[in-house]
Amino acid sequence: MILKLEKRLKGSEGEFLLNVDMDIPEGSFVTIFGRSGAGKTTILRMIAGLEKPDRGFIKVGNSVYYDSSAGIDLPPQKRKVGFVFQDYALFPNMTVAENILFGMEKPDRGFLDYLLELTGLEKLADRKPDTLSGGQKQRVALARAVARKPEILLLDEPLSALDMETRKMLQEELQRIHRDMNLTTFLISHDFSEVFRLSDTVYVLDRGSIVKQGRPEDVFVQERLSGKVKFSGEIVDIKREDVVYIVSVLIGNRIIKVVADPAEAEDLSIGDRVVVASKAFNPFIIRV
Amino acid sequence: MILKLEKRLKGSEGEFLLNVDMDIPEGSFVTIFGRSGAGKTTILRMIAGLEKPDRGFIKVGNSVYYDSSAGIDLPPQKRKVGFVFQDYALFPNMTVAENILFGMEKPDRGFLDYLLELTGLEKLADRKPDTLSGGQKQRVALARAVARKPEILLLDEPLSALDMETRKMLQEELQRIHRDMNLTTFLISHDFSEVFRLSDTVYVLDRGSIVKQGRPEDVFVQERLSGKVKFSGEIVDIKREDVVYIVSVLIGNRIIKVVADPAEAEDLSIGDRVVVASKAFNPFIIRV
Amino acid sequence: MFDQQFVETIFLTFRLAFITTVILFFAGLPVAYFLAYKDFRFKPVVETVVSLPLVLPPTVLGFYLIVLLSPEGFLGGLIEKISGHSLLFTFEGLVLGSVVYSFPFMVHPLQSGFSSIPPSLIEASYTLGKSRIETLLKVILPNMKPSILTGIVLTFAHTIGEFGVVLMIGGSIPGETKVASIAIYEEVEALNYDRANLYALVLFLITAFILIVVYTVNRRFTRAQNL
Amino acid sequence: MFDQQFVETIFLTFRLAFITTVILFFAGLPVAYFLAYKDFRFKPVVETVVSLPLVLPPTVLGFYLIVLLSPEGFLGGLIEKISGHSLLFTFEGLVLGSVVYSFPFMVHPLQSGFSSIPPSLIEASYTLGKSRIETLLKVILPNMKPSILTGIVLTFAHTIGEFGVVLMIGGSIPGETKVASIAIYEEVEALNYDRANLYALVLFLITAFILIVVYTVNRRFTRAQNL
Amino acid sequence: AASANVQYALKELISDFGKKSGCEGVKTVVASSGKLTAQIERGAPYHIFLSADMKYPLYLYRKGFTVEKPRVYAIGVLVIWSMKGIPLREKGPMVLLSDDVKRIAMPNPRNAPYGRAAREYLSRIGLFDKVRKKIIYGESVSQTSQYIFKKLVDVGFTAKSVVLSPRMKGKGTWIEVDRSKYSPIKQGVVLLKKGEKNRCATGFYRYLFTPDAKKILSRFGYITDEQN
Ligand SMILES: Nc1ncnc2c1ncn2[C@@H]1O[C@H](COP(=O)(O)OP(=O)(O)OP(=O)(O)O)[C@@H](O)[C@H]1O
Ligand SMILES: Nc1ncnc2c1ncn2[C@@H]1O[C@H](COP(=O)(O)OP(=O)(O)OP(=O)(O)O)[C@@H](O)[C@H]1O
Ligand SMILES: [Mg+2]
Ligand SMILES: [Mg+2]
Repeated sequence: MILKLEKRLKGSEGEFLLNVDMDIPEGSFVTIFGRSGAGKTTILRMIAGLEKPDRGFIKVGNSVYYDSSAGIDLPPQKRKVGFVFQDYALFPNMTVAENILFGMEKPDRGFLDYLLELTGLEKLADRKPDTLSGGQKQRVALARAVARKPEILLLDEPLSALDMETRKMLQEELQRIHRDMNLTTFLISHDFSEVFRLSDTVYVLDRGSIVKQGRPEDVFVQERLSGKVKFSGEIVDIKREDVVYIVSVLIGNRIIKVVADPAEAEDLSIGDRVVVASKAFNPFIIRV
Repeated sequence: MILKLEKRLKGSEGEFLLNVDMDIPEGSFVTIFGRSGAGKTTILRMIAGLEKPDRGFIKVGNSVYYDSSAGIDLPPQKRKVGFVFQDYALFPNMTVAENILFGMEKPDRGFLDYLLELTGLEKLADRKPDTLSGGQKQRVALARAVARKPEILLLDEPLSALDMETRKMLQEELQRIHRDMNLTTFLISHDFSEVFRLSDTVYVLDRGSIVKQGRPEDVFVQERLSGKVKFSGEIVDIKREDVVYIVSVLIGNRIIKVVADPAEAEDLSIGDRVVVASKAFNPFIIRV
Repeated sequence: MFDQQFVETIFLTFRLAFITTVILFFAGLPVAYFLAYKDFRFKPVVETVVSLPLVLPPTVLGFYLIVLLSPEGFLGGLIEKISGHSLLFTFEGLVLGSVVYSFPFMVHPLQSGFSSIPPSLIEASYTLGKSRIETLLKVILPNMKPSILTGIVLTFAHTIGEFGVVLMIGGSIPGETKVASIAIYEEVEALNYDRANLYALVLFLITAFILIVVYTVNRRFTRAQNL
Repeated sequence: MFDQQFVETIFLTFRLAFITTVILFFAGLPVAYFLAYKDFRFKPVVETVVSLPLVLPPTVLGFYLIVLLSPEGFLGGLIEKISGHSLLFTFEGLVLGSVVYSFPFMVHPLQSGFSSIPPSLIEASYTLGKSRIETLLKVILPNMKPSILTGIVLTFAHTIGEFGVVLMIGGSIPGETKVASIAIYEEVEALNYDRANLYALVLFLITAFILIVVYTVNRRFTRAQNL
Repeated sequence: AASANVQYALKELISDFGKKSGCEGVKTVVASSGKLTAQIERGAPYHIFLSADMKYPLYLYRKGFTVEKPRVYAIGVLVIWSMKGIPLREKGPMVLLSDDVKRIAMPNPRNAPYGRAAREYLSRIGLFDKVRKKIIYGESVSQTSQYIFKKLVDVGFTAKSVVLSPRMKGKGTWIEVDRSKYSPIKQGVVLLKKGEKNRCATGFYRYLFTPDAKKILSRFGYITDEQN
């Protein structure tokens, strides 16, 4: 699909021009990454037809969704997108099941059951959204967007309110859905691991412009080493033990304890960002 | 502060009893961690007086907020809490600045400017919430909750919609605010690093009960090793290079490339969760 | 006590109120929808025009309606040409008069109901491929029940009580245009207070019954949260 | 053309409408607040009672008001004892009558406005230490502007147009209780159509002007998003 | 206070009275007799009540709101009026039966004396049941007159004072109906207790029965005592 969009936005540092130009193979999984207010949501909204670019062109498969020069602007209904909104936008008058069913072109009980199971909401099927927890709402929003069997899936931080475990599970499901239904998927996420796990291509957006793009590992990884290793992390604890200091460094969700001599330790304090490196590192892999 | 709460909730696997008993030193930073729907938000709502426990007791400093046996139930207004809601709950009729000012007992321009700067919203001070991005809204909600100079700060996933960079910055500010104002702070977060960085004590909640509690490193870290290292991660790529395979493993936000021989590689596929271990690991720390 | 004419009059009254309410609901919806969701230069003018029937005393409005509907009037002539008879002094004429008079009572509440729906709900429905109509029926209307209720109750009750317009264009023909409000009026004028009271009481009781049922059902569905 | 009595009558009309609207706004607010945010067993009954004044033809309502307010009536006696004179056939009496009659037009829209406010906004305000009153004034009311507008416009316009109650309890005393709707009625009765038209026109124009200003200002603040 | 149909005459009476007595600015309140009666009963500040019939004044008299028994100040005259060129003059009341006459307006007999008179008249000449289906009831004489004047009906019954009023004079055709076929429409007046002490009120009340007043009334189509 081809995406050329221009729109003036007012951001936290004054006006700026959202200006993107993407050519995305059908069926790929694209992440838009960037700071708060960079224009990520706005891009998805323009794809869905909820916002109008000042100028631009959107083509999906053979159908032109939008073309400012030709005056084409398909209404949202004609664009086959599934949108998970940042604020969920669940219908308060419908139960969880009805919200999902509403997303379908024709009611498909089997698919509904599948989606409910997928998102772990079976027992909540008859509840109204008002009484759900944040994460539960988010899962309903996801199920509803998928229910439509769209051509393009637009995910605006679809898993941000979920715990790691549920999130991992849904990431896998998202991947499966993406593959099985051959969807072109756009993801907005601030979570590195999510971006790595899921996406083929990452676009890094800054104040409306794409500043980097490519495969996740190309975009995010500066160093490539195998014999040597470097982790950046943060000191969470420094403890004296006999004559040495034990420095605890948080890396990812792990703590590494490093022995440091007093001279080294003097320089360090809790909260410092540090790199833990090792010259001799012979990693091996154990499957879990 | 003392917190004893009981309440029946309906969750995704049927009814369950939310039943917690916490004794928290004033001024500490507590994280509540747990799966979606475990009852985290409900605990904060009960502290704030927005929901009534079936039974319980809440005491902060010398004032009893709630005591079911004595029939005490302070209204939310009388409880000095600052609440960042999961759905922000910004006032649509007020600008960003007005939202924050509304939180103050008496308007304090200086403090307002400080909060705006803190959250990077100076340029957006006169905008209505409707036109803000998700992350911008979240920052306003945070600023508004702090504006009140509360005794207790209740943070329901206050940074989930923010990019890493902004998030890190605000985490540091939160820490400063916490220290400077000697606030008792409750945080709900799904982000390990956040939990580690910020909290003194973590309570892990599962279906309404506290299943683990303690310092973050005690709760989350199973292994403590210094000479040996193990990272769990996920395979994101396997590439053949001459006679060996290069396996890229994502750990945290880092990719580690590990050399594997064909026999090993046969067993592995993209998406597998693995542990990368090394026997010989002599870490040293470099400050950045 | 309840002679045939009495029953007939009461029945006619509720028939008028019911038909008027139904027509107004369907006529008011598109207008309110349009006013709530479209923004255009002359919108304040249109909104003003919608409210203006209220300003005229009902009898005067009735008077102008007569002028308009009389066979010599523009509309009346047209209607007579098409349907072969005039609307004046007929039940259909009463319906028309009540519809005109109660128009603002339906449009205003509906309009404010429409504006209270969060736009993101409507957008969500659109992205799920639902047309405007389907979105209206399944998403918007079910989420603005209090406003719909307001519109319907105001229109219904008001049509029952209204008598100025009806008095003017109805002609008080028993069984055709003599509704309860006119009957009560006549009885009061004739100093038959007992009978007027009886009419008023019956009207009151039936309407109270209908409203209590409506409100009870409504309470079931939209419980207030004691805030 | 615009003799003194004419001006006086028009002025009196708008004074009545204005005072009635102001009183009703403040009287309707607590009732609507209560109905929207409290849930209790007999709520449907209270809601029905609020709607019932509508059901009676205005003249009949006026008649009952007369009975109630006359020095022999329960309320009238009380008032006369306290204030020393009767409310009947005075401007204050008119205000009272209009307030009673237009009550539902204010309460209903306000109530549905209250229910359209997301509870989390109210909760947020409470946790910020704001009292119910402050929350009402600064958070709830500013976010239900369309409903407030509906209530005010319906009440205001309706009071201008109403004449049944006013005719009954006012007694058409020039400068005191003879409002425009009654003047129009009298002129029509006297077959002075020209003068009736003139009254109606002036009423129309002034109200239209007020409404257009109101709606234009309102549009400034709450622009519809073309959905 | 005065019921609607006397108001044209009343205006003249007041200005004439004003010139003669110096009581300028006698104010009138116009509404239907029923409403005015209800108001007077509850203490309305009226001094004199000119009704369109005797029923309401008698009612008030019995309830003790008046100074003395009601007196007849004028007798109304019923006419049939048409703006649609129905040949009333030529064919008389029987024209009501013809197919050209589809709708007949009359004031509502329940509360308007002219309506009662019209119904009585039609019954006496044996037409009432035959034209019953054609009848449209106006709330009052003036509303009925509007129906006729606006050509919403083909013919109608109204008061002679209407067709002689400045605005209606010479419009359409009208005939007086046989006065012996309906009971006289006696229009009563009472001096209310509230007006007992008022010099102008008592003055005006007395003035109504002077020849000057009668002249004016008869000019407006009422029959006064002498002519009777
Ligand atoms: N008003 C309510 N009525 C009934 N059940 C409710 C209500 N509010 C919440 N619940 C249920 O109580 C449970 C706990 O909800 P809570 O919002 O506290 O979860 P949470 O731990 O904050 O989850 P999340 O991380 O998804 O926000 C959920 O299963 C939810 O469905
Ligand atoms: N209706 C609007 N009017 C004016 N400016 C707007 C409007 N909507 C969004 N913006 C501005 O446009 C910029 C981009 O908004 P957008 O919602 O696309 O950001 P985002 O990248 O999704 O951020 P986040 O990660 O915080 O959700 C923001 O600075 C925002 O303030
Ligand atoms: Mg966004
Ligand atoms: Mg939650």
